[in-house]
Amino acid sequence: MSLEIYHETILAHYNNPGNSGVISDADVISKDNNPVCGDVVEIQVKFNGERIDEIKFQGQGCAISLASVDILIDAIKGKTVDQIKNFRQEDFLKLLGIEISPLRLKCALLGLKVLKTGVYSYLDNNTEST
Amino acid sequence: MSLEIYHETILAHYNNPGNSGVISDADVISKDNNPVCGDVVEIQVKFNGERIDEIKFQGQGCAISLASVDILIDAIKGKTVDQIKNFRQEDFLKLLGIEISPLRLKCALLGLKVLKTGVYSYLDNNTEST
Amino acid sequence: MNVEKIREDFPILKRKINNHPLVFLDSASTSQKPVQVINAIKNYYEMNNANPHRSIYQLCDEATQMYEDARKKVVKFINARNDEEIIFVRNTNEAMNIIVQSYAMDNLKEGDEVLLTVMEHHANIVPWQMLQKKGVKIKFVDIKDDGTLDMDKLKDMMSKNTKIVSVTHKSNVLGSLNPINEIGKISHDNGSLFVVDGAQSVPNMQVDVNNINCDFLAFSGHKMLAPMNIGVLYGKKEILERMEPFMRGSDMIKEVQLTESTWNDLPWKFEAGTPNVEGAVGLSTAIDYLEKIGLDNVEKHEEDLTKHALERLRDVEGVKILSAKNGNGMVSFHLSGVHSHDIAYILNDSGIAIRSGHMCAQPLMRRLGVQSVARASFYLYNTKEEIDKFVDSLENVKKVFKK
Amino acid sequence: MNVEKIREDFPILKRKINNHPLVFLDSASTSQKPVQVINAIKNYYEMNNANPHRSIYQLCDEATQMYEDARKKVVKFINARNDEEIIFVRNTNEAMNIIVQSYAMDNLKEGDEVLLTVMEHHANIVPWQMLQKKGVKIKFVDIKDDGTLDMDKLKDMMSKNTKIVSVTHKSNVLGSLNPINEIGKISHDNGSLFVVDGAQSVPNMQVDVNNINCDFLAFSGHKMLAPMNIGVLYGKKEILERMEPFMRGSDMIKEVQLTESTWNDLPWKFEAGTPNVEGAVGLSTAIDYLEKIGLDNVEKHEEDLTKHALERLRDVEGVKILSAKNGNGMVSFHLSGVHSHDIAYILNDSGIAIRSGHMCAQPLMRRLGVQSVARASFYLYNTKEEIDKFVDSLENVKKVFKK
Ligand SMILES: Cc1ncc(COP(=O)(O)O)c(C=O)c1O
Ligand SMILES: Cc1ncc(COP(=O)(O)O)c(C=O)c1O
Repeated sequence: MSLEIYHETILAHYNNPGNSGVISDADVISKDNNPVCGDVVEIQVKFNGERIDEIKFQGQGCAISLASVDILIDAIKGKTVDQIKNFRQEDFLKLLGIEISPLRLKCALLGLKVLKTGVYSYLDNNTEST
Repeated sequence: MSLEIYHETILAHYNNPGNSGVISDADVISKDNNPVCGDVVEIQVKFNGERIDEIKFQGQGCAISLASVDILIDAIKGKTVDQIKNFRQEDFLKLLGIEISPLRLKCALLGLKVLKTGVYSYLDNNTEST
Repeated sequence: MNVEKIREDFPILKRKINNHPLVFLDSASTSQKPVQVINAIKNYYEMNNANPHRSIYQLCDEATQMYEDARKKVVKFINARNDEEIIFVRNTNEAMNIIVQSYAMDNLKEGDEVLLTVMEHHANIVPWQMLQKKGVKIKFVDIKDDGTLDMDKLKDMMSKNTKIVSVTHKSNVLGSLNPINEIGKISHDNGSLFVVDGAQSVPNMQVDVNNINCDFLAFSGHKMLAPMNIGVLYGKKEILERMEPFMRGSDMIKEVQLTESTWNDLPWKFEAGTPNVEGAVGLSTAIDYLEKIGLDNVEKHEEDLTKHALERLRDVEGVKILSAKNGNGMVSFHLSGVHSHDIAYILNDSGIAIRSGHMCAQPLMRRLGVQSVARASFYLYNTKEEIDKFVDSLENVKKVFKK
Repeated sequence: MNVEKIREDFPILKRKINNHPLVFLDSASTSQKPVQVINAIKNYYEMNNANPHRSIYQLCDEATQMYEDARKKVVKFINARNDEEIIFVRNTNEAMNIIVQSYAMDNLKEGDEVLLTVMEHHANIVPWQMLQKKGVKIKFVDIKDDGTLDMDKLKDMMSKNTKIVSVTHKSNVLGSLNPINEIGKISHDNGSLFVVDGAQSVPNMQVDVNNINCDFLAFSGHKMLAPMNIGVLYGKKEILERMEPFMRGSDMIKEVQLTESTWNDLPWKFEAGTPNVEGAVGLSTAIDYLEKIGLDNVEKHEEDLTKHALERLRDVEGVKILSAKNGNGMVSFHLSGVHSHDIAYILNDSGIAIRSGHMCAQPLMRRLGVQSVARASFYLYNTKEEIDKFVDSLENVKKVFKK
């Protein structure tokens, strides 16, 4: 464990999250929390068919969890549902570029968990209605 | 712990319990068991006013618990309710004349517990009816 | 398997009782602990102790990791699918209470039936009796006169009302292994849930939940070299997910509002409050120890000892063997005219520890027509010489009772 | 009280974290263990281990004796009347579940009320919520702005429907001691049952159930030098006697028939299955340790440390203290612009262990208007130098976050 996880990029995203906000006509709102610390992340997504059209988040939490979700959103904007399904934890951690200790893994991965839950529920609803 | 607890008297009472049996018109029937081993002792008593008139027991258990209750009955036959109330564990253990390890204490004292419960319930009923 | 070397790992075996070396023949009640497990506990408290899951500092990280690694160890040990299926409990009794109080209470209704066997331990009887107040019927499959489960009766007693079948894998009195795969298949074909009490089997043979295909399995660490107060409830994820928590409070929640709360994910939903990291670490070390020796070897060793004990006991006048024909790992017996407690007490004088009493199996005692039994049980650290000493010492019992 | 000498008893304090000596300021979560307790566990497994109550041989005798002696130790420690009032549990959470599930569920009915406070730990909230399905109302007494319990509101909220009042003796966030004797008197005058969560008070002050006159008291051994997974539910005998058991199974029974069972005497009625002798022995040793030092001295030492910490923290820009005016043994705080997890993580870099998060007290977090807090808590082995190091290191946090 070391303080390198607080590198410039993380702090920048934490202090000025570009993807923070809400979407008035979101297709999916997904929310979860980390029961250990109480961190909460909510992601709102608007789809354009199979593709993410717009995506925003709101959250309360530590620098790692909030910066992570902001970085995540930058990375998956405009991607298709299939691409997100195939986007693995390892891929995301590589993208973050920091070594995360086990207890902070949940912080770093909370956003991804919320995103995937949201996408799956969108798929479920879509499959049901067709 | 030693084998001295199996002295002649104990074995004699175990092999030939003089007070084993039932009383057809008993005033009190009291029964309990030792949950550790399952030993069961039932004592039946017929009173003559304040005094024990007749007393018998039935039981299933180890040599110590069955011999103890037989010896106990010899000791308290003809005694009054008050005398039994005042008859303490220590008195009885002295009477047995053996050193009992903690786990066998429950064996040795099962009969006394059943007797006292019986006497108290007799007293309760008697008090209520007067 | 080098028993002498194994014995060196168990400090308590050096103990003297009344100037005799301890001969511990009561491992089916609780096993002794190897120095590896004792040291694992010591090291945990000397190096890593913290309340897991709750904070962000290094000790907490380590304690959390050790606790969850122990869970993963159990997953592999019984071949479960994943961590979510392994709930740490205090002992088999608690596991059974979770099944009854958090599953059966909510899912069974008047007229439903639960099928048990007469050879069950109280832990697999008394919790189920709670269901009777809902009008659920508890039924007991009998044993045959050779001490094995009567499978014909079991099949006969299965009906469309049988919602749960709960059976011990191995009897703690008869030593018999029940045909658990067959019972599982019959249960599932009948649409019944299948619960296995593994308290006596998991310590000394390979138990594979995937192979058995049970819906729940319960066992206790203390009978398999681990510390007291750690045990396991395995449950299929689909079932655990549908269940309400048993205990409520901290750690098992996701969010607490004044008047409602949401539950944490599996397995933590069933683990309220500060968990037993020490116990989990101890259990993990115990599993390592058993796997290093090989559970097949442990089982084989117990078979050898049981065979030897039976051969020797057969020659003792007045001894009646009560174990089942296919019994293993223990011998339960009766000595004519002497209560089991007196046997145990007199053997103790020579340093020999055996169990006496009703074995927490009163219904089976009644079925066998006895009030209590004496039981010698064997584990990886026992030897034939110990069994000889035990059998020889029965003569002392007879001497005292002049039989 | 010689803190340096005490520190030598705690092996873990020799640990280095990132080349810094460990500064453990999270004892309110779980305490570290002295070598005396660790050795007691080791000795138990090396010398006396057996399944208590069940058999007749010497180890069993010893294990039973040690287990029941530990109970007697607890009787004296909290000044209960006798052994029957002391039930060994896993932790405070379990104790609360017994009270709720075995007492309140059976005795409260629609329209009845349970009075809690907003400062309760989840362990004293979530179990009570189960009663809501019976139409029982859960009400929460607020705190005043200085962090102390609002006694006027408490009195106002008492009504003829208030059947149970359950309050923490000491808050695990605010550090405040509630006026427990007064609350007890108000409760009993109102005919309400009075339950005390002693998880934070019993470890560091003399708690006397006879003096408090509570009906139930719950606490956890692991917060007071004892091993994990041993705790105590104290209950008045008259009440415990009227209660149904919580867990069912072996050891808690007197007699088992196929379709009915009778319960064992107190306290065993509430202890199903193989008990935690190790834990009881550890708890007994921990009590000896605390009593040798004197709980008054422990309390005084924590007062000194808390005072020192508050003085030092007041000078740190951006720090906001959230503990109560009369808080003791801990400081909870907030650092502007930095989440508590980030504080804890950065302090860990210098070997300092503090707690961060919602403290298992989400309702209180909401009341305080925060999402999480940082908490440093103190115990008999902490020093002023450690507190200085902790406060100094907050500068590192600010440096990282450029505050
Ligand atoms: C006030 C209070 N109550 C209850 C608990 C729960 O204790 P445990 O986790 O040992 O059940 C705690 C500690 O976390 C506490 O601080
Ligand atoms: C078959 C069986 N089931 C259940 C138990 C109960 O185990 P525990 O006391 O650890 O809950 C035992 C052991 O006593 C047992 O032999």
